[in-house]
Amino acid sequence: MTTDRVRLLADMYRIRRMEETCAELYGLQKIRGFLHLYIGEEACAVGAVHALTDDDNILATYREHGHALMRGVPMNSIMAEMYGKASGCSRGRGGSMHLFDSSRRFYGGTAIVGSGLPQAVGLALADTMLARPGITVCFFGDGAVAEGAFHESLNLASLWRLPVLFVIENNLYAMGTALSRAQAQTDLASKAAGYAMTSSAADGMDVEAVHAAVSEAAAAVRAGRRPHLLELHTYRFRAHSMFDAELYRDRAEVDEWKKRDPIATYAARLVADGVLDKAGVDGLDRAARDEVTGAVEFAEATPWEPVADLLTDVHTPRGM
Amino acid sequence: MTTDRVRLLADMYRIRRMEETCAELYGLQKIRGFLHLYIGEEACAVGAVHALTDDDNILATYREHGHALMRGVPMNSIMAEMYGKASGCSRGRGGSMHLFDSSRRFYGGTAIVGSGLPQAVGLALADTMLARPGITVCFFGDGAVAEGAFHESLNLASLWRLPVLFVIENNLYAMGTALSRAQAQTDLASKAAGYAMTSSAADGMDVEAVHAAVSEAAAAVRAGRRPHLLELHTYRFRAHSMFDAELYRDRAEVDEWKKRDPIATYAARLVADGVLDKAGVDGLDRAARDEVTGAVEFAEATPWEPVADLLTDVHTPRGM
Amino acid sequence: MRITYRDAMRLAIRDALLADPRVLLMGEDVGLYGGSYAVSKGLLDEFGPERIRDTPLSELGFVGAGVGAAIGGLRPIVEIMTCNFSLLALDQIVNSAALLRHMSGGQFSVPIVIRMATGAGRQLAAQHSHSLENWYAHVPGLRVLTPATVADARAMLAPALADPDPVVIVEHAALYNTEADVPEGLTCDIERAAVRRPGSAVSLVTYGGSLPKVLAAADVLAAEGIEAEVLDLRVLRPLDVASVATSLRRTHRVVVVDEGWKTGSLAGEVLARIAEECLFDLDAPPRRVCSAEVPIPYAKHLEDAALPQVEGVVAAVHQVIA
Amino acid sequence: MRITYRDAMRLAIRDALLADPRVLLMGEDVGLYGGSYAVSKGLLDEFGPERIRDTPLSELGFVGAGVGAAIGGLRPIVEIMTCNFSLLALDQIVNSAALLRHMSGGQFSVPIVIRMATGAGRQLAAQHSHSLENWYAHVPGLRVLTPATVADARAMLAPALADPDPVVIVEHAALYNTEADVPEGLTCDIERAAVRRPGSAVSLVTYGGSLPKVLAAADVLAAEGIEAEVLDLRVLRPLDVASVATSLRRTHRVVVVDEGWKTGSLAGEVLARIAEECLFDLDAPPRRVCSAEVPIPYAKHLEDAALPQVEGVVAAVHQVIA
Ligand SMILES: Cc1ncc(C[n+]2csc(CCOP(=O)(O)OP(=O)(O)O)c2C)c(N)n1
Ligand SMILES: Cc1ncc(C[n+]2csc(CCOP(=O)(O)OP(=O)(O)O)c2C)c(N)n1
Ligand SMILES: [Mg+2]
Ligand SMILES: [Mg+2]
Repeated sequence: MTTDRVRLLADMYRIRRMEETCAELYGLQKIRGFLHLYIGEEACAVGAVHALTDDDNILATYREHGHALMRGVPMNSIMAEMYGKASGCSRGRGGSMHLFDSSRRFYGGTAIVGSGLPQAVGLALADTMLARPGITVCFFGDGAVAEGAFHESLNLASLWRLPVLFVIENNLYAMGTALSRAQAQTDLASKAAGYAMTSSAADGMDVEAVHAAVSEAAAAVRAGRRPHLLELHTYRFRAHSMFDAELYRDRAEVDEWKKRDPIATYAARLVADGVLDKAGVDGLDRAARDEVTGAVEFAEATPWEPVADLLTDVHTPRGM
Repeated sequence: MTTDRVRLLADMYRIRRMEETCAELYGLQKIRGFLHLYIGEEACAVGAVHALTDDDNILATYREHGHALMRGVPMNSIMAEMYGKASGCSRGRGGSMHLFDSSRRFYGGTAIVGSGLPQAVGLALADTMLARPGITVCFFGDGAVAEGAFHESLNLASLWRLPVLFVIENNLYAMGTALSRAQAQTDLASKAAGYAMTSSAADGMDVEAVHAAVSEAAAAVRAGRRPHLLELHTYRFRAHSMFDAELYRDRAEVDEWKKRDPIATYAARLVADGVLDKAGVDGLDRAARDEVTGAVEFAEATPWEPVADLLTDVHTPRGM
Repeated sequence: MRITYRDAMRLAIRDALLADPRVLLMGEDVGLYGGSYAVSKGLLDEFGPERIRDTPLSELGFVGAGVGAAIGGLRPIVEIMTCNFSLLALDQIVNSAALLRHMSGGQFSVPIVIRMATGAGRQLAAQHSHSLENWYAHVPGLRVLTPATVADARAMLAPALADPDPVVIVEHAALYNTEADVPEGLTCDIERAAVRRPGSAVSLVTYGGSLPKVLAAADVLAAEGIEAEVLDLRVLRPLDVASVATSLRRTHRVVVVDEGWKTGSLAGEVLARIAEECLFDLDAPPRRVCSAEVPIPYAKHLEDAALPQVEGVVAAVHQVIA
Repeated sequence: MRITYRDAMRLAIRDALLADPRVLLMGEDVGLYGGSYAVSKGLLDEFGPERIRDTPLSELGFVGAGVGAAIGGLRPIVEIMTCNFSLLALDQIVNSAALLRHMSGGQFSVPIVIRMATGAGRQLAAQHSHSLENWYAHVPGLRVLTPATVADARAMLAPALADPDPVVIVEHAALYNTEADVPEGLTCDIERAAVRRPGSAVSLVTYGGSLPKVLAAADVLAAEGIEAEVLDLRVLRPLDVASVATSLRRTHRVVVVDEGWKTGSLAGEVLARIAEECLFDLDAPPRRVCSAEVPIPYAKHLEDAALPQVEGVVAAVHQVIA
């Protein structure tokens, strides 16, 4: 693979350490609202985004810190956004669930399950009609598959032959609802057939497997200007949000999945392959922690937006 | 087959003649609003409803005159409803698109494409929880398949193992939109796989084929208490509604389908099989025409609801 | 040039398509069928299926696609056949289109125009007869326009498309066949209400499909010697309260006519603004003429009774003048 | 017994399940998870998965299934996690549940209760902070209830379920942790507003999540010697206008507090009714304290500035009394 394996591991550390700190900051009430951690699923965003180009559009959900960071949104501005600061990537208006970055074609960050999918279709339509080369990659959860928006969007994308890569991050639960209690057909990739669309699946705990699957799928979408459905099998190690008592799953199941921790297993693999030694791994971890420390300092230090600005950006100032 | 073949033919005549008269009455402005004719598709409702029991629930669309009549709603009260008379089956409040009959488990008559499907799921849930024997049969068009409601409903019915028979009346068009311009996957029955549901298809221009297919499907739904998706291939001979200039299809295509007219072909078959002679066929036609004449007389003769009653039935009177 | 409201809408769309290659029209049956109200007839032939884009029956999906297309640099005009079906798409309109700019800290504007037919009066019964204008007018981030005249139908689309934020255009179905002479080069100020008839005895405030009824009522009143001023709100969000106040300060009496159900109506908002800002200018309690609180029935005599009518407007004026 | 609003809701649901085998609770995560606001915790164990029915993420589908179930003879309580997601289900609520009885000429009643959380104040940002009560209050065929007290949370569900027609119960998320002593055998009149504090200087009209803020404002005002009457509308449709008028005829001054965006708000409807029916009882222009016309921002100081607050209510009272 062309991508730097060390970079993949380093980026997973960056997400993990950032989110661990977010959880602490939530306890300290520095971060408020809903906070959905991606911990356990890092291989998905890291493997996927490393397989894309700057021309591609990305949409994600409220569990999008990792995707934003991978897309190049500076950790400082992500952290500041979670604080609600004007230096945040959404000027403090969005918070954890609404990270945006127009300069990097990162379209959020939505808190309505399924609402990104139709928009992905539209972005791909714009690229197509404006003859831009990019494809649109839309991440969403297994829970979103039950929404009508999934059905309508996949049909539209396939019917209109639009370059959308739909990526299901199937972590087996939608809040407290296990996949088998939400879906009559639990093989989610198989649903593509209903839309005459190609599909594939990959191990979402293995960053290289994700990278390979997304590379292949994205290449097909790019070349064929047709959509594709990719299912990543993954698992979240933490609660759904900070309010979740996790009554719906066994500790044992979580522990079983933790044995497949995407970071620990990949670090071990790189050591086994002689790519890194233990110190090298620790160095990546330390760099990630340092970056997080810097981001927190940045978030703490930058000022609050004046209340007088409340009504700005409801509408676009004329002349823009 | 156990059903009386003569009855099947007679019922198709009843629908045909009733609707032909409705079209005339529309020209005379006796019937107003939207009027969607079923002409050409009669074999679907006739074959299907004859395969059901009185315990079964039926839901249809705005193109539901045939289903209502087959369900036993008197032609008089259907015609009176189209006139807007209080003697109509919806007391003149609903009109052509909203025929209802609670005593016959006929749940309409809806003008929002796809909106009957979730309700069918709920009716089947009620039957199941209240240990009633019926199944719920929901008719809808090929156009409705693109709606999110289709997706959500099929998943729910399959997930919860509810006795719903979903019947697509695929007449190849949704208003002016040909199936291939609305669906990436035009084999509609195949969509059942996405919901781990069984499916089948039948010739919707052949009343006996429909009867057989619905009998088989209904028996499976009844016995297994699980849903099924049935696709009927049919065609409407008339415009979508009385406002449609039919710019989107060739006269030749319509003429080709008219060769398969469900009434003419079935009449010929019964004659060929010696079940009826020409006079017998004419007698059925005449009886249908007479029934229509009586229905128009009824609709003409019965009184308008007083305007003072406008606000009744917004809410249920207490004590009911 | 004498044209119908329908023609006016089509000409406006055509102009937009000619003027800007980023503009496209999408919706159910806008292409081959010519539009359910025949607004887009002929456009497919002229502009092709990419720019006159028929959609499947997927209101949530194609409105959301319109939102995405707008963010992505196109200028979509999305037609929802009627406001009744717009209920299926509200999530994309309200939770995405209206919020995105603010929620992203000003990074993404959503230059989408969403057109829909509204209203009752053609015996289409309860599911096809809503007037939900006040729902849309309630939502920050949207602009809501209700062309009531052929001229406004002709001239409102251009400024709506020039607006970098989402605009909802609500077209009363009963207006499509209305006709008028419309000059070339017409423009429209989509910030301001329009006085359709000057008068000093009473202010009749209305919009959309009710305007012709209100003008007819004004004629009846004029014959009685009562000169009513007719104000067409035209822009429901942001409401041009100043124009309402100006009229009221002259007439001291007001009747608001709105086809929405009375409770929770746009007319209610107008009365609230008047009470807040012009209370002591009122010489009589303001009145609303709205739809009865009933799902619109099919039967003609009942439908007529449920909707605002000329006689009801006249009667309300008599009340406020008595 | 001292309980929270959350407990009260749960006890009411439990009573309903015990009292009538046709009652079931359905919605996303109402079962194993215990409800997103923990309202239904424990009910799955007691009543099993048939009657405490977890649904997939399919708001349109499961609300429609609730409508069908109600027509079919059950008495479903359908929980939509929050009103923000109810936008996906509005077609079934408005175009079916609300219309069916009238449209069928009185044949089908739809005895469904739809519960949803509403409101802002917890930094959940724009897509999770709507107050759309006036949308629901606009629709004939619905009844809309907004329990603001623990007692009402405890007592409103039974009459809502006894109502043969669709009822929407909107629960402000900020109320779930409020506590109160609630007696046994409580009942609630779901036709009438409730005076929460008698007073004669000004009428403060409110509902739902704003009630605690308004009561706090009344305390501040009382300390200044201004005795405000606090009226909790409690039933948004049908509106108990008589109670508003009664209060106003005593106080002659009114401030309406409503977390909805001001334009098109329920508060606007209240002002309209007052202008229509009590114009000459007003000694000062009525005022509304509503949310600012902005998608609710995440940052706390901005969110606070966007929502009605105690100080704003006090200031508005000073205005109407000055
Ligand atoms: C339309 C809608 N319904 C409900 C919710 C509440 N909700 C937020 S996240 C969530 C679970 C989504 O699960 P999934 O799609 O699998 O994503 P995951 O959280 O597992 O990443 C739910 C029900 C919502 N935000 N939007
Ligand atoms: C949700 C919704 N969108 C659009 C319409 C307008 N409309 C009425 S019928 C129809 C076509 C439906 O086609 P299909 O489902 O195939 O049924 P058919 O008319 O062919 O029987 C359309 C678009 C509607 N009534 N409801
Ligand atoms: Mg999940
Ligand atoms: Mg069809």
